[in-house]
Amino acid sequence: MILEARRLGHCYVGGVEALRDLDLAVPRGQRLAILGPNGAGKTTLLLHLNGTLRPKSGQVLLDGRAVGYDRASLNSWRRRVGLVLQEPDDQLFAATVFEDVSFGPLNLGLSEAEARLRVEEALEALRITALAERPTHMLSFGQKKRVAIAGAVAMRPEVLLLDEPSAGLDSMGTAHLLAALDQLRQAGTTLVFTTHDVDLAWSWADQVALFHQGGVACQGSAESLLSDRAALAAAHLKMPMALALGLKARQLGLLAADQSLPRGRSESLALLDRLTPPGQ
Amino acid sequence: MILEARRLGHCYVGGVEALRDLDLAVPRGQRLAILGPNGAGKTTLLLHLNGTLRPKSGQVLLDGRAVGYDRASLNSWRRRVGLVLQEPDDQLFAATVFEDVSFGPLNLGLSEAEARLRVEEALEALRITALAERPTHMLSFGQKKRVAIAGAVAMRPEVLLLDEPSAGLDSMGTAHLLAALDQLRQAGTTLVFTTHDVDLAWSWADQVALFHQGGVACQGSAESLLSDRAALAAAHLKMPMALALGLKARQLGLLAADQSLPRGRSESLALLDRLTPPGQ
Amino acid sequence: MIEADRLAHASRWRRLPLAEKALLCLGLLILAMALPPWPGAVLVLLVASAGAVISGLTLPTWLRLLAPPCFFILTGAATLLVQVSADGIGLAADGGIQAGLLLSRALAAVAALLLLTVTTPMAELVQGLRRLGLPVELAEVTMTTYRFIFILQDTASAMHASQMARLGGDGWRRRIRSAGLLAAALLPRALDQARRLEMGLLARGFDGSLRTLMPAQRVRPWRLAVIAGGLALMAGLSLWI
Amino acid sequence: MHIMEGFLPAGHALAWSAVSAPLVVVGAMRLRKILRDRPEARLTLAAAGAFAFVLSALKLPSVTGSCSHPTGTGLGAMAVGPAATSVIGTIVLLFQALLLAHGGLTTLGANVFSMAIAGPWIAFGVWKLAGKLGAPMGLAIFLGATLGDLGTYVVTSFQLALAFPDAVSGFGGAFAKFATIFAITQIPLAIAEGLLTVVVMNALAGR
Repeated sequence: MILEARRLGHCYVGGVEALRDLDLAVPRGQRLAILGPNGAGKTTLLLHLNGTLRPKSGQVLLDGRAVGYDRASLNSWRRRVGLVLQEPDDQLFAATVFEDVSFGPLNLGLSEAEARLRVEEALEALRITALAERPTHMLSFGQKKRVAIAGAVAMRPEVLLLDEPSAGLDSMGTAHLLAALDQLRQAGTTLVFTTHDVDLAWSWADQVALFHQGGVACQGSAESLLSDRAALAAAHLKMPMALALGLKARQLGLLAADQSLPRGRSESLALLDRLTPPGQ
Repeated sequence: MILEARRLGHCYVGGVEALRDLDLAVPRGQRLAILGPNGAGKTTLLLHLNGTLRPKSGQVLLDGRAVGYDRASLNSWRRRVGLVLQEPDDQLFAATVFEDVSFGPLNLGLSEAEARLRVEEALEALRITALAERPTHMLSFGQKKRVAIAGAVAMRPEVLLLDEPSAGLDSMGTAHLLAALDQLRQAGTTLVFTTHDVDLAWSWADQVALFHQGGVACQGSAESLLSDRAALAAAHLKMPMALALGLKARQLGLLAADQSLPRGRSESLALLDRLTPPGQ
Repeated sequence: MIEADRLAHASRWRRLPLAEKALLCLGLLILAMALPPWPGAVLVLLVASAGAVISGLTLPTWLRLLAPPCFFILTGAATLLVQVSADGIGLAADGGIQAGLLLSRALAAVAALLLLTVTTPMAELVQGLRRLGLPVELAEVTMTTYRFIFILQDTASAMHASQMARLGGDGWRRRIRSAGLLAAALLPRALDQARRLEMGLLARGFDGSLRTLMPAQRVRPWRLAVIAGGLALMAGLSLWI
Repeated sequence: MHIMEGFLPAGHALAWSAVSAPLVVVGAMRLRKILRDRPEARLTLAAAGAFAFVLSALKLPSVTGSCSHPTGTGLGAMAVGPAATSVIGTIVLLFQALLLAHGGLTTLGANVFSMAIAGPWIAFGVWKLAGKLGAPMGLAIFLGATLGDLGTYVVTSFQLALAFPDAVSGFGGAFAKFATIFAITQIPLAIAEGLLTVVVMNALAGR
C-alpha cells in the first residue's frame, strides 16, 4: 500500500461530519475509484490524502508510515502525492499555461533549467505542448482541466489524486483525458479518483471503494464490487450497464469466463451486436 | 411551433463563429433536447432563444411571429420564455430562497400577495417548499439548482430553457430534478434543454436536435434520431446504451414493436434480465 | 472578453521582446506629450496606426478601439471652445485651435499606449514593471488580479443574463436594484474564489510566493537602436517643421 | 471620472504623479508587510481588485442616455477602508488604462489622486460623520457613496481647470465650465452609485 487512511474523522466548521472512521488503502500502481453520491465528503477525503486538510482523528500513512503535519513532512508529502481539484479555475492562477505549470516544480526548489524540463515533460504527457504560450483564460474547460493536471504531473508525484476528473467533460473530452491518464499509469503513477458515476468507475478503475455516509463501506476489485448487487443497493447505486451486459453475455455463453468483460460504450455496443435472435 | 429559430448566425467578439445558419423548431408541450459536444455554442443558442443575445443574422419567432428587440417586445418575450443557466450560483442573488424566487414575479409587476402565491406554487412544483426560509448560500448544489429553476418557473413561462440541467448532479439528483420537471411538462410547459449526454437525451427527451458545428444538423423524434447511426457518427456521438439494448431486444423478439423501448438504467437492467440463454 | 487582451495574444508582435515594444510605444507616448501637437502628435498618431496595422490589426478594429477614448476626449476638449467672462458665456477666440491641439495630442497619446496593449500581453507588462522595481508581492497581486478578472467577468455576465431573463432590467429602479444585487452576489463569489484557489495552490506546494517561469526573450541591441533612431528622427522632423 | 491619456500637459501629469506617488507608495509598503505576514492575502486582495474592475464595467442607466459606470470607491472605502482602497484602486486604474484604454499612463497620477485617494477618503469621512450625527445606516451609506463619487468629479474638474484655465476668467471660469459639463452625467450617476452602494451594503449585511 503506497497510501493509507486509518480511522479518519473530520468535521466541518458547521459541525457537519464529513468523514467518520474512514479506512482506505491505495495499492501502488493501480487506479482506484472512490465512488459515492455528491456532497458525501469525497473531496474532503482527497484533501486529507495529500495533507491539505488535517484530520480531527485518525491518520494518513505513506508507505506504511504515519505522516506528520510539520512543514518539512508536508513538503515531502505533497511532492509524492499530487492533487487535482474538480474545478480547474481553483488551481490555475498564472497568465499562461507554461508559467502556471512551472509553479509546482519551482516550489520543489528545482533549478530553472530542471523546472523547464519538468514543465515540458508534463505538457507532453497531457498532450498540450501546443498550448504552452496560450493565456489560461482563453482555454476551453477541457483544456483547463488538462493544464491543471499537468501542473500536478510536473511535480512527478507517485500518487495522483483527481476529484471528479470527468465532471463537465463530454464523452470525447473524457476519453481524451483518460487516455492521457492511462499513459501516466503505464509510467508507474498510482491514480486515485472520485466519481459519482458507476459507468466511469467500471470503465476505468482497477479497484473501487464505495463511499457511503462519511466512510468507505467496502473496497475491492472493480469487477467483484460493482457486480455485488447488495453492496451497490446499500450505497443507492445501480450496476454499470456495460458490466451487467457483460455478465449476461457470460451467462448466455457469448463470453468465455476468461474473456474480459466490456468496459466502455463501444465494447458494449459491439457485444450487443453479437447477441443473435433465437434459432440463428 | 411555439418557438423557432431561422437561419440564426452569431459571432463572438473574437470573430469566433458560434452559430451559423441555425434552424430550430420547438414544438409546443414537448421536451426538446439540444444534443452536442461542449463548447459548440449550445449555451449561446439558448441565450438567443430568450432575447439575451441578439443574432447577427436570422431571426427568432414566437408563435410564428418574428420578435423584436425593443423593450416592450423583450419584456413580453421573457415573460413567455424562461431561462435557467447551468451554474446555479450565478442565478441566486437574494439572501433567502423565498426572496430569490420572488425576484421574477415582483418584476412582473404583480402585487405582493400574487407574487407570494406564485413563489409558493413554484417552490411546490420543484418540491422545495421546506427550503423557503433557508439562506441560499447554505444549500447543496442540487438544491441550488432547483431554486434557480423555481425562480424561472415562478414567472409561469410557456417555454423553459435549461442549460445542461443534469451537470454536476449525481444519478439520484438527476432523477429527482427530472421528476420535478416532468410535473411542469404535465402542466403544459414546453421544455428545451441542452446536454452533451446521449443517455440523458434518450431517457428524457421527446424530440432531439443534433447540434454540430454551430448549426442543427438534424432534428426529429428521440427514437428516430438517436437510432440513426449515420447521423450520430457524423456528430461524433454514440448510440445510447438503453436504446441499443431495446432495439436489440426488439430484433430478438423480446420486445414487441408496440412495446416501448427502455429509457433509463432501471428499465434497461430489467430488460437485460429477460435475455435467456439459448435452449431455455 | 476584453478585446485589447485578446488582440495582444494574437498579435504578430507577440513574440518580440518587451524592451523593443516598450521603447517604441512609450517613446511615442513621450513624443506625443513633449512635441508640439502639429506636426508631432499627427506623426505619432500615424506611426502608431501604421504599427497597429503591421502588427496584425485591421484598420476598422483599430478605429473601433480608438473610438471610445476619442469620445471622452472630445467631451473634455469641447469646454475649450467656450469662455466664461463677467458678461456671460461666449465663444473663445482661439478655442477651436486650442481644442484641436488638445484633441490631437491626447489622441496621439492614446494611440501610442493602445499600440503597446494590443501587442503585449499583460503578463509581460507586469514582468517589465517587476524589472523596473515593482515589489514582487505587488506584481503577484497584480497578476492574480488579472487572472481573477476573467473568471469574475464570466460569472458577472451569467448573473446579468439571469437577471435580465427574470425581467430585472426593466426600468431605471429595477436596473439599479439588479446591479446592486449583482455586485453584492459577486463580492462573496470573488472572495470564495480566492479561498478555493488558496486551497488548490496549497496542494501544489504554495509557500507564500507565486513564482513561475517566464519565457526567455533575447533583446537585440541593433533593433533598439533602430527604434531609438526612428523616434529621434520623428522628434527632429517635427521640431524642424 | 477618468482623465484620458495625453489629456493633461506634461507638467501637470508629472506634478499629479508626484502628489499621488508617496501616498500610494506608503500604502504599498504597508500592504507588503501584510503580505509577508499573511501570504494568502495576495489572493484576497486580487479578488477584491478584480471585483472592482468588473464592477466598474457594470453598465448603469443614466439620464443623458449614455451609459456610465460606478467608481466603486465608496464601497471600497466602507468595506476595506480608504488606505487599502488606494492601492487596489491604483491597480484597477492601471488595468483600466491598459486593457480598456480608459484613463492612461500619463494621467495615472491625476486619476489615482481623484479616484483612489480623494474619493475613498471623502466617502469614508462622510459615511463616518453621518453615522456619528445619527443618520440611519442606509442614509449614511448613500451620502458617503454619493458624495465620494461627486468628490472625484469635483477634484477632476479642479485638475482640468488648473491645466486649462479660461482665457478670460482664468481658473474659476474654467472650473465652472468643466464642472457644468460633467454635471450632466455625473450628478445622476453619483446618485445612482449611492443607491447601488446601499443595495450592496444591505445585501452584504444580510448574508
